Amino acid sequence: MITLKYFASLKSIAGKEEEQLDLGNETTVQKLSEILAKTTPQIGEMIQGKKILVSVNQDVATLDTVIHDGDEVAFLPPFSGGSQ
Amino acid sequence: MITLKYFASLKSIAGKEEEQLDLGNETTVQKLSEILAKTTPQIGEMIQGKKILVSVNQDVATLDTVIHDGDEVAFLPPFSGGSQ
Amino acid sequence: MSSVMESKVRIQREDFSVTDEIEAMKKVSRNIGGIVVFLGTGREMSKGQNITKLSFEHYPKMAEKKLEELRLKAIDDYKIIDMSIIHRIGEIDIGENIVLIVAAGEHRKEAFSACEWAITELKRTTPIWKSETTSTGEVWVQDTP
Amino acid sequence: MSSVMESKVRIQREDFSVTDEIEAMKKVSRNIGGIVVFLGTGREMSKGQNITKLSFEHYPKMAEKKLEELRLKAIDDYKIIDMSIIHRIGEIDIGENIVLIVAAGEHRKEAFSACEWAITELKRTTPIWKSETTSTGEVWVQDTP
Repeated sequence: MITLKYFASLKSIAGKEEEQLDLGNETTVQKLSEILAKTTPQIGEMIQGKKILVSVNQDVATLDTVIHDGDEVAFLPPFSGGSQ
Repeated sequence: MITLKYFASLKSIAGKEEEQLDLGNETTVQKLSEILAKTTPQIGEMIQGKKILVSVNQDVATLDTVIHDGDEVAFLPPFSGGSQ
Repeated sequence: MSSVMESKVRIQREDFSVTDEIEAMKKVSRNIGGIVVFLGTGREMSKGQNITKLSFEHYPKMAEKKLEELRLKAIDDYKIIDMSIIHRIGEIDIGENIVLIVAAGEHRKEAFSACEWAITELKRTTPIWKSETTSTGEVWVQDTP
Repeated sequence: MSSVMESKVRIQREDFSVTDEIEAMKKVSRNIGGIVVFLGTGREMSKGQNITKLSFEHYPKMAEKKLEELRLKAIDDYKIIDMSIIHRIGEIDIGENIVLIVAAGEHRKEAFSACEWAITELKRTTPIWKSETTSTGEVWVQDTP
């Protein structure tokens, strides 16, 4: 099982804050985005179009990053911390 | 009468913080420095060598600045406000 | 002083005291000559619209980790004595404190450079998001300059 | 708030509160997005010598006038919302506050530039002098960088 987390604007797009998926022992961000493209097309497109960042276990990932069972994957829209 | 004011290191060089001089109705910073060169040579030299600033009524002056009766003239060594 | 004060990077709901954070920083060294502080506060206007409420959300653990990386890089790259960073989350009113960066150096030049770099880098690399509420509703801000 | 707080440039013997000065600045506008603060403090070391005491003297009236000129030029040249400047005089211990500059802008960039310019300009143009006491005695500092 891997845990997926959605933040900020992605929560309403995905319709959830968090979900658990069973993707076997090893997959990649690319493969995950293809799976998501079927259930939540907008999220899949944003990942592949690099509109949002993906992190694996709190580290920024690329499409090639390998995801292991037990990992936490998060979808991060452009940051807007700070003032102004 | 004009009032002369000495600050910081100049107080110990002049041996005073303030003095009053009668220089007639009009003089210049240049003429004042020549007078001081006789009584306090180090101060006179520092003015002419531009090692210190001279202000007249709280405005920075040049050697040509005219000093009137009642004016306040101050001798200002290099500033060192702020930290560090 | 509470144990919370001892951490040099924090993400928290409650407000902070700039004076307390500066005094905590002064305890690090007796050789601090210049402290530069950036304090970000909630503005009333954004793109011509009146804002009534701001709200911040973060990715716990990752945001704190990014701030700590940022702090260590600032100390190393700019040769400052130390830096502390606090970012608030949750609802924030106009005029309230949002983010604080304190950079302490032996001299002021490196403290200014480190502090300005840190706030720019925070906005670029730290998973924190702002929503603004105006008369037309609440929107997540995506395009900070 | 005392009437002393209302003046935006001050030279005073007593210490100041950074938080109070920032809160006073926030009252100026609801459109402040970034506040940059420079706080200068007393360092223990100077040119390899241990300092035990610092003392500052100023030329009354002229120093205040220079600070006000500086403040108005910073607001005008850098398009910031406002600036306040406080410099302490008299005896100051290591680690104590010496000088505070608060620059408030709609955005941070101009506030950083104005604040850094102001402290450099203060040192260059304001008739304030520092003496340092070390084991070898008290000397007036003449060569600030």
